[in-house]
Amino acid sequence: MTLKTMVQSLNQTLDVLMAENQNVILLGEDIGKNGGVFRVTEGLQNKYGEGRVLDTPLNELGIVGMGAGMAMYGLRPIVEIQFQDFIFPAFDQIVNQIAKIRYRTGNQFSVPLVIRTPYGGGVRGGLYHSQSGESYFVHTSGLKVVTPSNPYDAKGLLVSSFESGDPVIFLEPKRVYRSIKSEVPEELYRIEIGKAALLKEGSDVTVITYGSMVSTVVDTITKNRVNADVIDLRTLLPMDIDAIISSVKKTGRVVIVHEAPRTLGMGAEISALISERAMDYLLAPIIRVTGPDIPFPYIYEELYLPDERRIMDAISKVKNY
Amino acid sequence: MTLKTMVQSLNQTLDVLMAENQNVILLGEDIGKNGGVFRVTEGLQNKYGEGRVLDTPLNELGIVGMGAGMAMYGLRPIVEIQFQDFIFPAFDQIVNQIAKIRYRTGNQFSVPLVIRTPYGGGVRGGLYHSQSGESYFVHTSGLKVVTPSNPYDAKGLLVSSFESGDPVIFLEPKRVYRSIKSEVPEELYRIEIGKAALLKEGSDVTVITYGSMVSTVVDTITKNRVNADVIDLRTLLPMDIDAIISSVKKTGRVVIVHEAPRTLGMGAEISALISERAMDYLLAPIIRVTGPDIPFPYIYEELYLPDERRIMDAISKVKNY
Amino acid sequence: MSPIGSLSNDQILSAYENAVRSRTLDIKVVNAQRQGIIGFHVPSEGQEILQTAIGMLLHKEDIIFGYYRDFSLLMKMGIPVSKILDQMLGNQADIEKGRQMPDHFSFKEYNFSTIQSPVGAHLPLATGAAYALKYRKEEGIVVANFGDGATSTSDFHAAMNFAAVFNLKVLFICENNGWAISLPTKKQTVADIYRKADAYGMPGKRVDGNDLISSLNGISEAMDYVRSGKGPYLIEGVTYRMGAHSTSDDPKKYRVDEITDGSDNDPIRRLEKLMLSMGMINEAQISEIKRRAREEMDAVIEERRKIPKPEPESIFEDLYSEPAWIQEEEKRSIL
Amino acid sequence: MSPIGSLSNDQILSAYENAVRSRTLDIKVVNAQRQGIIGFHVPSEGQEILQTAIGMLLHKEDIIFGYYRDFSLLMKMGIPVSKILDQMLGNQADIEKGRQMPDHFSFKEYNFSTIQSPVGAHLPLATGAAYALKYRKEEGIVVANFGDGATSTSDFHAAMNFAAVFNLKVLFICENNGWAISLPTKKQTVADIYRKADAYGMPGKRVDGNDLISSLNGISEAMDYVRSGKGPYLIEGVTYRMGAHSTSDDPKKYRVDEITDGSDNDPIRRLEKLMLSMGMINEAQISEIKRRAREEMDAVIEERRKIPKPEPESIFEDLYSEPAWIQEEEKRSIL
Ligand SMILES: Cc1ncc(C[n+]2csc(CCOP(=O)(O)OP(=O)(O)O)c2C)c(N)n1
Ligand SMILES: Cc1ncc(C[n+]2csc(CCOP(=O)(O)OP(=O)(O)O)c2C)c(N)n1
Ligand SMILES: [Mg+2]
Ligand SMILES: [Mg+2]
Repeated sequence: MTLKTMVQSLNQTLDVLMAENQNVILLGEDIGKNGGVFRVTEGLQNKYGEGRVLDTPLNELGIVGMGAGMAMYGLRPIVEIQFQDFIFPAFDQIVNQIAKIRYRTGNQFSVPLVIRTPYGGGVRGGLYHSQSGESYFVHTSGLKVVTPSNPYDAKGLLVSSFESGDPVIFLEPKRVYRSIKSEVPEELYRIEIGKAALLKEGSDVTVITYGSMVSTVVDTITKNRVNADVIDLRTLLPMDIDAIISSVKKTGRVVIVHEAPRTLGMGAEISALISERAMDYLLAPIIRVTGPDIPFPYIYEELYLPDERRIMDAISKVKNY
Repeated sequence: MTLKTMVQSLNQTLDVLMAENQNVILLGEDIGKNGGVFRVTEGLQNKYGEGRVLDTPLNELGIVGMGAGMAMYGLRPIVEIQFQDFIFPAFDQIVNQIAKIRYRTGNQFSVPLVIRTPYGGGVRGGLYHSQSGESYFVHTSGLKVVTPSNPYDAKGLLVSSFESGDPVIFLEPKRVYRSIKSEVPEELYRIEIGKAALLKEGSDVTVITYGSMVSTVVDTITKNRVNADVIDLRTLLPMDIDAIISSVKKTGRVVIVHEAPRTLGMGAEISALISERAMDYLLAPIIRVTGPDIPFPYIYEELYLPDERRIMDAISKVKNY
Repeated sequence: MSPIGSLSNDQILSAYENAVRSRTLDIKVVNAQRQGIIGFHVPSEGQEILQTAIGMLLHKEDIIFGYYRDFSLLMKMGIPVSKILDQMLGNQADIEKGRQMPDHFSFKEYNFSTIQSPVGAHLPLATGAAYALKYRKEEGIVVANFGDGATSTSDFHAAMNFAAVFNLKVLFICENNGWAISLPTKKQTVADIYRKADAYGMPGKRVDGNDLISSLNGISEAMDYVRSGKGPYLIEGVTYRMGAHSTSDDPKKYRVDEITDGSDNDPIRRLEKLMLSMGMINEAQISEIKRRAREEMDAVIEERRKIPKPEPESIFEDLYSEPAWIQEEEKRSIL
Repeated sequence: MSPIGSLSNDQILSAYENAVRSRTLDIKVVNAQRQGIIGFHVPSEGQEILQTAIGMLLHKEDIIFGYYRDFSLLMKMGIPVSKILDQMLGNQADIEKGRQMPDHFSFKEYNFSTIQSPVGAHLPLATGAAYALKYRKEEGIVVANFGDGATSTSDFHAAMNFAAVFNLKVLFICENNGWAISLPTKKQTVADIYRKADAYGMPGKRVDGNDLISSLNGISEAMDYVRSGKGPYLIEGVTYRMGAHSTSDDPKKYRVDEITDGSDNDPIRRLEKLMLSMGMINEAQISEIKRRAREEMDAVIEERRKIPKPEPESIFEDLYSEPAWIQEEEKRSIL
């Protein structure tokens, strides 16, 4: 076991998956010699050849569509979209093709395709290198949506995504790529899709978050000694409804934290699910701490991202309600 | 004043807008001689010429992008996407271009572009002629999203959308195109963007809906003599938060009805907004009656669409809670 | 090496019969649609010969990415009319379980992939399938059919370029029927469609898709090229949509028919005349073939329409490899 | 009618100066990025001559849809270096209010449209702008620049086809610098880029983008064609990205430089040698021009970096024609 960044963890996971299964093919822009602009695929083309690590032309629709065709016909592609902001040209392939192919063929075909893509802000990337578009995918049944918050989970979730048999949007929080290290075993292990992690246990409030915001939330809770359940969702579609509801029934107070814009962000669905199921347990309104409904600006990204002050404000509000 | 279907109302509105403003240009697939596959643009090319009613090649990205360029440079395009299901190839132009151009240029450019498109099921259209994709747009700040439920509103909302100065996704419930007639004045009038309509007043429960589900909801409420506030949102982005909250404060019970899939459907945002603001007024859980999270199947569309039984079940549940 | 020299009378006759059976099924289905038996249809009337030619040249292991207007191709591939009708009726025997509109077929067993409505969206999938063949060094090529309208889509552009860059065995066949709903091809694009191959560094060729021999010649040349591993190829088959775009369409709004059923330029009539002139067939035999086709189609429609619908709960299946709680919960609340 | 015959020494000298100033600014900005003064940069080193040629041939009323690597073009269009730097610094004088990454300019006042990051996405907008010109019967054409990588995008395909079908005055100029980040052009597409015009029925032409005269000749011929209303035109300017893709890129991972600063095939050096051979300039004058450029750029950077950032609340502005409650509420909760 060694300490690894998320980039290293993902790179090593891809390496093992490729070594174990000849049918694993990587495709994306600049993933070959260049190793991906974030270096997640570094060294893999060298090791497995140009036939297994494909540098594609600049067309995301083509990347996803070609990956989907490979997956339908027995290969096990793992696609990289260079930034999540650039996935939208492939949106029709995602919504109208890969999410619907198993259903429309009556289970004759499936699309076991993993689409990896870095998302989120905080790297001075402005409007087009900062977006958190998870809602667009979570609203699309037929997909699974996964996002790890640390190097250990990244590996376990990537392996499970790969083995899930369905198309998975695998969102990598780019701000966390190199900022956290954790112990990552060399061999493959799994973290179940659809299961959240309870990172901290407490009785005053339930704080629900995922991906890029997890470390901010954990730091805030620790530093301020909040007696909170902290839930890292890990899978956004399907969400771990049981973990959410059982914590809410215990604490009666909920704060949801994400970086994506508020309107129809994940917080909306979480809030609605809780209202439907655990209304009578609630001691305070469900509060969302999120990015605002504006494009992600180049300056003042620290204002865009939820931070300690905003998270603590929300926690105080629900605690003192 | 004459009785008109929604198709006739929209057609007549486009006609007047074109007559009054030389800069109005229509573009889309089959909208010229053919008058659009639903006949909304019937006769307009004949009247205004091929220079103002453009039959485009088969590329939605091209249609939206060209419309956006026209709008940036002084024309007033109104675009038709033949079915909302086919808007996804243009998704990048919508999310990354038209929604962000005013913002990114510091207000140097704006994109006063209306994108009209028929949406929703109930016409035996299967997976690809039935989708209700409003969530994808409502999550995208910089857009406005509007959906009329009847021929009268269709005109007033289309005029306001046209005049709003911003990109508007104008969702036309195709099931309602010819099924309802209303009195529609010949001259232009406006229905304010962002304002809901209170279609019925009552004190037991608030039923919130919009677009294609409005007539089902109203019929159900009337037939079953439910003492309900019925809110037709009319604008989905930005929603009329005041109308929602003041009704909820009165009734304390909420049922939200839409045809789009439940997960991150509009109901999620409405539920979350209410939880944040009016929690203490709630006498029962907020219930969503929606389409399920599956592709829209060709058979059994009557099971997909919310109907009287499911709406009344939800109303009973909140009333008897 | 072109197969035409070696084309037997039997092969021509069977091509003819395929076209007639397809035309007949088209007409019967349009009638069934008017009677409310079938919900919708996109007829392939006028495109039978081109599609039949494609079907004749396929190898068993070839993978087909067809589109919604490929009746004659499906039939020539040996897919039973009963299975075609089961899909169109959305009955319990439909392998797609009634989920898709008529004409949106998927027959994995026959190597016929899966049809979606968004025009052109299957083309990128075709490149992936071809990559799978190449990677596993398997026999066979991928044949991808589409309309003239589809050449304007983003999917076409991506697929053509990827196929060329990765040197894939994809034969792209544009069934240029002159129209995309109401838009004539000359307003779809200024270029000749086969010239679009230039943009991707691949060969392109136009064939008379209403003529069996021209179609077979051009397509077999292209297939030889693709099979030999030289790369992808674009065929433009010039044909003609004789009828409406679909049963929802009224072509009188935008055009006058140029080719009508049985007229001299009807591709089936053209083949008939060739066969008559070659003495391969006489008018009585023609009538007999047509009569048999009508009988066959009437019988199959009668038989298949009796099959009941799938069970209601089936619409909640097959979304994922395993059911998820969201759909299970929704199923319980709806049923 | 080509303008080259009538090209004066002054024009050549001013082209040269523009290229030198642009190269100098590039180098200074890369340094500023290393010092943390500027966040990011996409250098146009190597592409100065092609871009300068485009700028020389523009008319005042032409509308430019450039891309992120168009420093020399912006400068030749007369956009002050101070305004360029304001955008890159995201300061209070930035007309975009600091919202975009460096190099994502919008200068409506100068008829320079607006740059986004998604490659190629401006091209469909260019067709709309051209339609506006056509519809209002206004003077001017639209010039749309983009890289070789952009030719693979869906946006390119849509825009080329729409421009041709609607016979619009758009001059498409591909600045083929040999690379799309790490992908060499030959892996981007098998075809010659100028041949992509064939697919849309428009003329295409390749020019040596590292040579001023070849660039001016080819582009002016294309502009004449477009201005006369014959339709759109595709120019491929073959040039070379001398440095990294951006300040975040490490080109050593994937290539060895073929053209370096000041080497014989550096396009600026080529122009210098031409001018020297024509006796238009001597080495001392060259040094003086370069020195002045360095001084100019140092001074402007020093001046502009002192300007403070926009106010925090400004990030909540300009989303709609009028503020909406959602953003107003979020602003209150965040500030
Ligand atoms: C992306 C998309 N846009 C629009 C439509 C609506 N539509 C269905 S068929 C069609 C025309 C297709 O023309 P072509 O490709 O020539 O095929 P044909 O129907 O003539 O065989 C259109 C516009 C669609 N299905 N998909
Ligand atoms: C749609 C999209 N996909 C990916 C990227 C990431 N990206 C930025 S620049 C670039 C290469 C562009 O190459 P080219 O068009 O040749 O322009 P150049 O940078 O060489 O001038 C890529 C892949 C992007 N910006 N947009
Ligand atoms: Mg056609
Ligand atoms: Mg390049």
